[in-house]
Amino acid sequence: MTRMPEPLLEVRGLKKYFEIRKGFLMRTVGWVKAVDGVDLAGYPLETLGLVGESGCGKTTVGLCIARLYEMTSGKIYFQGADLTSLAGKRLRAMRRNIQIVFQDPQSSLDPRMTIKRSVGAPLAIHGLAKGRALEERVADLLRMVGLDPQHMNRYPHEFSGGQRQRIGIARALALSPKLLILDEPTSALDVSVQSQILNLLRDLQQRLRLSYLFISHDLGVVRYMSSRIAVMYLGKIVELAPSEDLFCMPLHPYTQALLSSIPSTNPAHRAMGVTLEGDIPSPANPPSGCRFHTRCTYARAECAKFEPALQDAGAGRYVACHFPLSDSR
Amino acid sequence: MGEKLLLQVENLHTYFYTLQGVIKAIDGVNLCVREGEILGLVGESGCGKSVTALSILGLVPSPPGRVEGGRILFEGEDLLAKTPAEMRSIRGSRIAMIFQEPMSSLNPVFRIGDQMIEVIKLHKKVSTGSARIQALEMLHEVRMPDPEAVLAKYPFQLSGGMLQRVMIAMALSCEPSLLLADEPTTALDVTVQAQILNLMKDLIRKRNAAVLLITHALGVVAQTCDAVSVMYAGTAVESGSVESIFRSPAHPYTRGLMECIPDPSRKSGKLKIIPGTVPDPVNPPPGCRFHPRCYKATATCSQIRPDPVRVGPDHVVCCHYPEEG
Amino acid sequence: GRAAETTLVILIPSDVANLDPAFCMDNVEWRQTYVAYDRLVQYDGKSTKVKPMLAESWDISPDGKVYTFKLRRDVKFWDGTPLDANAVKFSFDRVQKMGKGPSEAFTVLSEVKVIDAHTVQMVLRHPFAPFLSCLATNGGGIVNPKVMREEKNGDLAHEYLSTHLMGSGPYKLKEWVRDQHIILEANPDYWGGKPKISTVVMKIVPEPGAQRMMLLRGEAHIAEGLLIEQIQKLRGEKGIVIVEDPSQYCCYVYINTQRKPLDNPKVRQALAYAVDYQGIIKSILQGCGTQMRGPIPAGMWGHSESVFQYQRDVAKAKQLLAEAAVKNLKLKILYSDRVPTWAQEVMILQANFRDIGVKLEPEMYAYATMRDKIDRGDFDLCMGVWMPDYADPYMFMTYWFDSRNFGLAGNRAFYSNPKVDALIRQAAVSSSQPEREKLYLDAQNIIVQDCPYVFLYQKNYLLPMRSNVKGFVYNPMLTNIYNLPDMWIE
Amino acid sequence: MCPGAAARNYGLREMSPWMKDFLFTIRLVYRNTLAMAGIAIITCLVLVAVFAPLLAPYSPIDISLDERLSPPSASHILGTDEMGRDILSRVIYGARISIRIAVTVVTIGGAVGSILGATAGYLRGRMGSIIMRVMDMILAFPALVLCMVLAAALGPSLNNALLAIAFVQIPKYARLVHSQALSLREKQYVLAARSMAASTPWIIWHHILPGCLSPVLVLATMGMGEAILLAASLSFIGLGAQPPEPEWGAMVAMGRQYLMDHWWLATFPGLAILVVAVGFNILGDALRDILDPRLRR
Amino acid sequence: MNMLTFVSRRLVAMVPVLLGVTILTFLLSHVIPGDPARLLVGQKASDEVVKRMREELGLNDPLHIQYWNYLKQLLRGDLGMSIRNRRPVVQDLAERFPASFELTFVSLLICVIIAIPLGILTAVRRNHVVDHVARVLALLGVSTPVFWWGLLLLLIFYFRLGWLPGPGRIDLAVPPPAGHTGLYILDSLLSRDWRALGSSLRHLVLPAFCLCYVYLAVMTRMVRSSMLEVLNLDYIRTARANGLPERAVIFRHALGNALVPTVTIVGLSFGELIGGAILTETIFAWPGLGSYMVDSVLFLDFPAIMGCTILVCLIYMAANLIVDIAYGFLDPQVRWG
Ligand SMILES: Nc1ncnc2c1ncn2[C@@H]1O[C@H](COP(=O)(O)OP(=O)(O)OP(=O)(O)O)[C@@H](O)[C@H]1O
Ligand SMILES: Nc1ncnc2c1ncn2[C@@H]1O[C@H](COP(=O)(O)OP(=O)(O)OP(=O)(O)O)[C@@H](O)[C@H]1O
Ligand SMILES: [Mg+2]
Ligand SMILES: [Mg+2]
Repeated sequence: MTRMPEPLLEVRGLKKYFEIRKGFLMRTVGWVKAVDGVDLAGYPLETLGLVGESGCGKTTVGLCIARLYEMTSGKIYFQGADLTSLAGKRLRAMRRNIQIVFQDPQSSLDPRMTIKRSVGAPLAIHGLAKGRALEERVADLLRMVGLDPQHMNRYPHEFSGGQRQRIGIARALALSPKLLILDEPTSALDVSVQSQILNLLRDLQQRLRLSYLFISHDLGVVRYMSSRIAVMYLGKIVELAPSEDLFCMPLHPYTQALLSSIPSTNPAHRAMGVTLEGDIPSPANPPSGCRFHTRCTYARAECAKFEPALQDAGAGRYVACHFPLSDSR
Repeated sequence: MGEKLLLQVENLHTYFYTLQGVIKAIDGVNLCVREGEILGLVGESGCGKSVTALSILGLVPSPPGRVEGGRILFEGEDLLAKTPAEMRSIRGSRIAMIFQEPMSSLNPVFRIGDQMIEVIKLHKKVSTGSARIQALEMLHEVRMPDPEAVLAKYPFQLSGGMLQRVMIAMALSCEPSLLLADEPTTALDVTVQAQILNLMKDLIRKRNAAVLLITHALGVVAQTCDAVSVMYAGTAVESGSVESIFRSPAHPYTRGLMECIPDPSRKSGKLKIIPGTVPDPVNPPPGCRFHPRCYKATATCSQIRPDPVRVGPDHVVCCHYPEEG
Repeated sequence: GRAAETTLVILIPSDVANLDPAFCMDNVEWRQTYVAYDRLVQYDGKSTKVKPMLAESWDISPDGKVYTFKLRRDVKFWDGTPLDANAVKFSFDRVQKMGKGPSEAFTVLSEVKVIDAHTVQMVLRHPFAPFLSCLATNGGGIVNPKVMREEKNGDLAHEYLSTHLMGSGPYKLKEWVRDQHIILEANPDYWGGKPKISTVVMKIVPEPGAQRMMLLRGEAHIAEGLLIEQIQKLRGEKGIVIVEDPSQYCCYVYINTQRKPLDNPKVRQALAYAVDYQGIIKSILQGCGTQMRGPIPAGMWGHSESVFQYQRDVAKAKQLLAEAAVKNLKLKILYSDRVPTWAQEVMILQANFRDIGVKLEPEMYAYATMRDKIDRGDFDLCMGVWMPDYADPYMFMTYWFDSRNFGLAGNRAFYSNPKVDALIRQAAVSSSQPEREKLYLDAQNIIVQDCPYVFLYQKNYLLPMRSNVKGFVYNPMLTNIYNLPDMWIE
Repeated sequence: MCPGAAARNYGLREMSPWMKDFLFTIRLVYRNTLAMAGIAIITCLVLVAVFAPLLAPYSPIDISLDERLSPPSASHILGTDEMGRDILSRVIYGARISIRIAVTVVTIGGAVGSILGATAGYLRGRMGSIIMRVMDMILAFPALVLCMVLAAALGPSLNNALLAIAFVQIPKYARLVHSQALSLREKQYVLAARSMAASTPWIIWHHILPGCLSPVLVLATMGMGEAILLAASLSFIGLGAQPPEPEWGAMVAMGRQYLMDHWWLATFPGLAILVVAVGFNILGDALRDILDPRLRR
Repeated sequence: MNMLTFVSRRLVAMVPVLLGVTILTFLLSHVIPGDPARLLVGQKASDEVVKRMREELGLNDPLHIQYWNYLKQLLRGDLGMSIRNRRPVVQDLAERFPASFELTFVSLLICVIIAIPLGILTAVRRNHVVDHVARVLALLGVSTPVFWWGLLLLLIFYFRLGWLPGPGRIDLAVPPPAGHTGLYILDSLLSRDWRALGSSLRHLVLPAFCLCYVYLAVMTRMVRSSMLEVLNLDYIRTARANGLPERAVIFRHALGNALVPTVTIVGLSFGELIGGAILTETIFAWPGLGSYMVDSVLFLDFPAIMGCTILVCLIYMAANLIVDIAYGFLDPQVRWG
């Protein structure tokens, strides 16, 4: 993999806490630390995968990057420009570069809008096209994602899940973004449809020279799509590595557990690897030290005390663990 | 694995009469579950897996649904011929069910203990005290941390994994001979899913209960089940042992499903897909339901519904042109 | 048994607000106060003449300005305080100091002098013929001066008297539960003898239908809130009698004489010619009323059969309108639901006026709002009713036509005719009845031609009661007031 | 390229989707007996109102004092009122006013309430809670008094009474839409619109309000009957339609005085109100079923 | 969040609403044309007298001063003097409120007692004959003017049959029970005055039924639809799958949850009814708040209008607060969450 010197997207120290309000006059009594210090860099034309269990903060990262959440702290640079400080008109203009495709094709399209209006909305909002021009542009977009433009006057419920997800992608492409955030774009779909969408996404990436931030909890899909993968646990990145390396040799115990929890589709390989005990702690009250130590099979006393930083482990790999796994263990 | 048939579903038809038309949610399903066996029921979303389970329990929401035909033989008795009272005595005690969403499947206004004890008392005819002891035992068995405390809690105070364990404990507390598990782990994370599946497998083996495990995750089936039935658009298209189905899927649909799973080794190429979309259940295509999407469909396929063909020991497929091993 | 039968139950449609005789101006309030306080003089039976009450006798000075009364010596207030000249002075001074509605009747009174314990002298500013009659009104009730113990912030005990009675009359207030009932009990030590009816219950029942049922079932003796139609239906019911007497309850229409084109007498006459008087009386009053002839109603002295009376004459009305060169006239008529028959009368007027090409638009307002509009002259036409407080044509002539009384005070047509002003002002100060009668007749003749009001009708007083209630006498000055001490139940 | 959809919509394929959806709803309505009954009643009402001059045997306002309070007979099928007017004719003409009441009140109340509720629900925060507190205030206010005071302040006329009633209706719609908007704002398509830099009014107008339409529609149909009744109760205290306009509520109010001896005065206009209220109510009930996504799929 | 902080939070949140209500009423009651001073002194009074009266009532001050004065009074718990009958408004309200409260409470009680079983029945037998009949009957209630039923009930049960007493709160011959609440039923129970209890109960029957009929439809429909909603939920399916008898499913598992929205409706109706039962009060000569309020408006009795409105708003809010607390008991998520 060739690394470009200049990252397209750079996230530094991103934190997003949600207030927990309680009691008299709704005073804030605590914070859900949904994202608690995330550093990431995405390079042009690559797909950066973001995996982790439900509730670990993946969506929050995505929405913060798209500036749909006000973040608590941290900086986001897009093409070297600081996104965090933008507001008003300049933010509006910047929004065109980063678009997002949501998990659930059903709820990401307004059931009361025709496809034409849904897909044309970004163009209309930005005043880019009107009337016939808009219609033609929408037709182009639909064709691009493999839908028949003749159907543009239909409503979402007249399409299947996979088709709806294509519509969502077409809408995200309407403003010709450079970066597409894909928030679990296939987890609501069946395997057979999932592969159609994945094919389409790879195809579009090449044709339109897009960069992806691909969020998913399905490791198989992420492995297929991404060049590099970041693994999140409870609001933090615990491991970041080129995708094949990660799968061949996970450095973080959590990554290892995650990989071995994927049920293999080969009935012959029934042996389960490391299974974890217990449930995921709440992000409102994360464990001290290494957040994973409560479930880690290798945890030692230090793990509960000190929080490991994300450290360079060589070969483009980073890991946040006091005792990274290695062959020597 | 015992050879005795525990549950046999023959040519089941369940329709929903909606404003838009008749939805033939189940239109000819055959299943059999042997004693002590875990049967996986797989298929795309909406193909009728849940409705099959509900039909077995006689809980198809009515209106608009109705079981229109077929037989459901459980330990030799036809469940469809039973009175509501008889069905009630079977439900929970001889056939139990675990539902998909643990959070919404438990009554939010009652404590976990109340709900478990109510069921145990009902079926085992014991006092509240001993029902409570049994509930505690069950929770212990599903490896619930601090079962005493859990009994006094409300559903919203527990995490998804814990609730799913409660559901399992509740379902197994009356020692049913058949457990219907409807996507018991889809709401859970992979790591927790693995825990739950392992646990379930252990418990069931211990109690020698048979399970109908409904899921659309092929990986779960491969890891947990003894036998598999594949459904497509309201019909059972293929069934057989896990090994034979995963090794040599005979139905083009099954085969398509297997091939769709992203293959890490062929990263650069395109993924295999099944063209087209699932048919509309109101106006399903005539003949083989899969024919509009099948690469080897012929005129026969669009006219005649294929009958089950045996392609191997325990391996039956409904296709005019089954794949060769 | 007997005890129960000495309770009289009167159904009334709404609660009363205030019981202070120096304050309250409404007949329904006088219903309670009138029997609680004694007056110097009282009306004599059905007639509007006065006879002695507290005053055994009186003298009037020749110039008609000084009245000297000799008081009875045996009268005591309920608490035992003797009723003497001081009490009389106190009561009249109080009314005047309060300066509320009832004081209007005594503006002419300049001073009350205590001559001795049982002689009191009243000095008028100018001769005022109806003065004795004024003394028989509710405002002339003698209040126990001890009430001043209850005075708060110099209110002359108004707050206390608003909810209490403190007099020497035949009935005392026993209980007043708001919106439920008012109970009066007989004063056993009354100087005029203990009344036969020991308890009077005024029960508040707003719904006429319910009142009727209670009356028919014998649970009540008198029902005040029934509509004419319902009363007519009761005729002939067993155990029910209907008291029917001519009254001086007048119903008329104010014409705003300041507005164009109503400032033209011809237009006003045209309106008066358009009205179907007999139709209104026949249908709305069910015949229980008579058309007014001039402003002074029949039954009041000063009424004259020679005064011109308008009758429906569409041709004449049209002709008058043509003469006034008025076309497509559109008028608004103000009314409220205070008087239940107004709505119907308005509709008849509307139909009548349509016949002469005048479009009438009804405007119904809450009573309070309506009165405000009347006061400001913000109307074209307006429905109205009037009842005299004391038996003198002054109650009509001065109030209705004196240009000093514009607005709600009485001259609601904003009518101003110097000739009429002169006549009625002269009549007011003259103490010779024949002279006054003459002056009033002249004034009436002018007024009828000027036509500032449409005089509709005088309604009969209708009161359904159980036939075992005896002794009730209706006095036209005392509508809604019962001569309780003279009544009994068989 | 859309076989599923194609298969589902055989006959309707070439039609515009709006038309299809509409026809589908119509078909559902057609199949629903209750809805049909409601529609039949309301259609009758509308027809009666439109053709009132043709249908009414007499003028609704001409009085005839000789025929006061005559019971139902061949010449006056429903009898006459206290002014000798034909009750049938008045009931027929009354339909015009009642329709006006129902439509105005529901339109004004519904529109203002929906917009306020949608804004409050979408914005939440301080603005949202201020709006909802104001709505609470209006709701906490005794409705009849509010109407009376408003009508008295504006002057008594049918239009002012309507404004007052509409005003009182606002919080109901606002509350309904507010709760709906709270859930709609969490929908991903709203987030998507924000990611496309859509402004707040754009989102409210294009996503939130249309999303609240069907519950509002149900409430509105139910509200029509209620509006007629509320106008009637305003008539009881003398605000609302001015005589001799034949408004049902006013007729009932007047007839109340005659109820014991002349039952027909209040009964027939009362029945008319009943029928219309029932019509709108069952239509509302049926619409709720028809618009229910569970049944609609 | 515990109950206490919850309640106090709600109480604090009421303050701005109440303040708004006072401003609104104050403004509204002052834009009505009409001069209370004139009404007060009687129609034959001269301008002089009226002017004095206006001054006395403070009607000549600028509006904001009048409001400020009012507010100051209000904080002292003084609602001013009624213009109409020169009594403290507080006293007037204190006399009417118990009557209204008693009537409203009893009629809502009857309503709930009928509506819940009826709602369950119609939900369980959805689209059967029972369902339709119940719906039409209930609809009759909402669509028919109250006075119709009122007079009819009186005519039958009082006039013709004589089973129940006529209008009023208690028989004239029966002294009202001793006690401080003004609620006759409660007072007579407390003082063991059985005669008063019997009489006041008998007087309550007709008006309470008349009033309750209006709300019956709304409440039945509410119970029905929330019942239908709940019966579709997953945990009901679970209960059935566990083989629980239908009775337990409906009454134990479904009803509790279905009652939550019903409680809301009851709370709202209470607030609405307490000042809104004008016609019923008129027909049954019930000395309640509704007719007092209408009279006040018609008489432009500002202090009384304001007093009523504030009282009714307070009751409305209190009813809502109680509803919220009831929510806590019905829904553990609120209690513990
Ligand atoms: N608006 C919000 N308010 C409060 N807490 C929130 C909010 N959004 C998310 N959270 C919390 O933040 C944490 C991270 O949520 P997020 O949606 O980012 O997780 P995720 O990794 O995308 O999960 P999933 O796989 O389920 O989509 C969760 O614990 C969630 O409860
Ligand atoms: N209550 C109902 N009313 C109408 N149609 C229904 C109802 N329940 C199920 N169906 C229809 O029956 C068909 C089968 O549904 P079912 O729930 O069995 O699918 P499933 O295989 O369990 O899918 P999933 O994997 O999404 O749970 C679907 O087309 C669905 O639309
Ligand atoms: Mg997410
Ligand atoms: Mg399912």
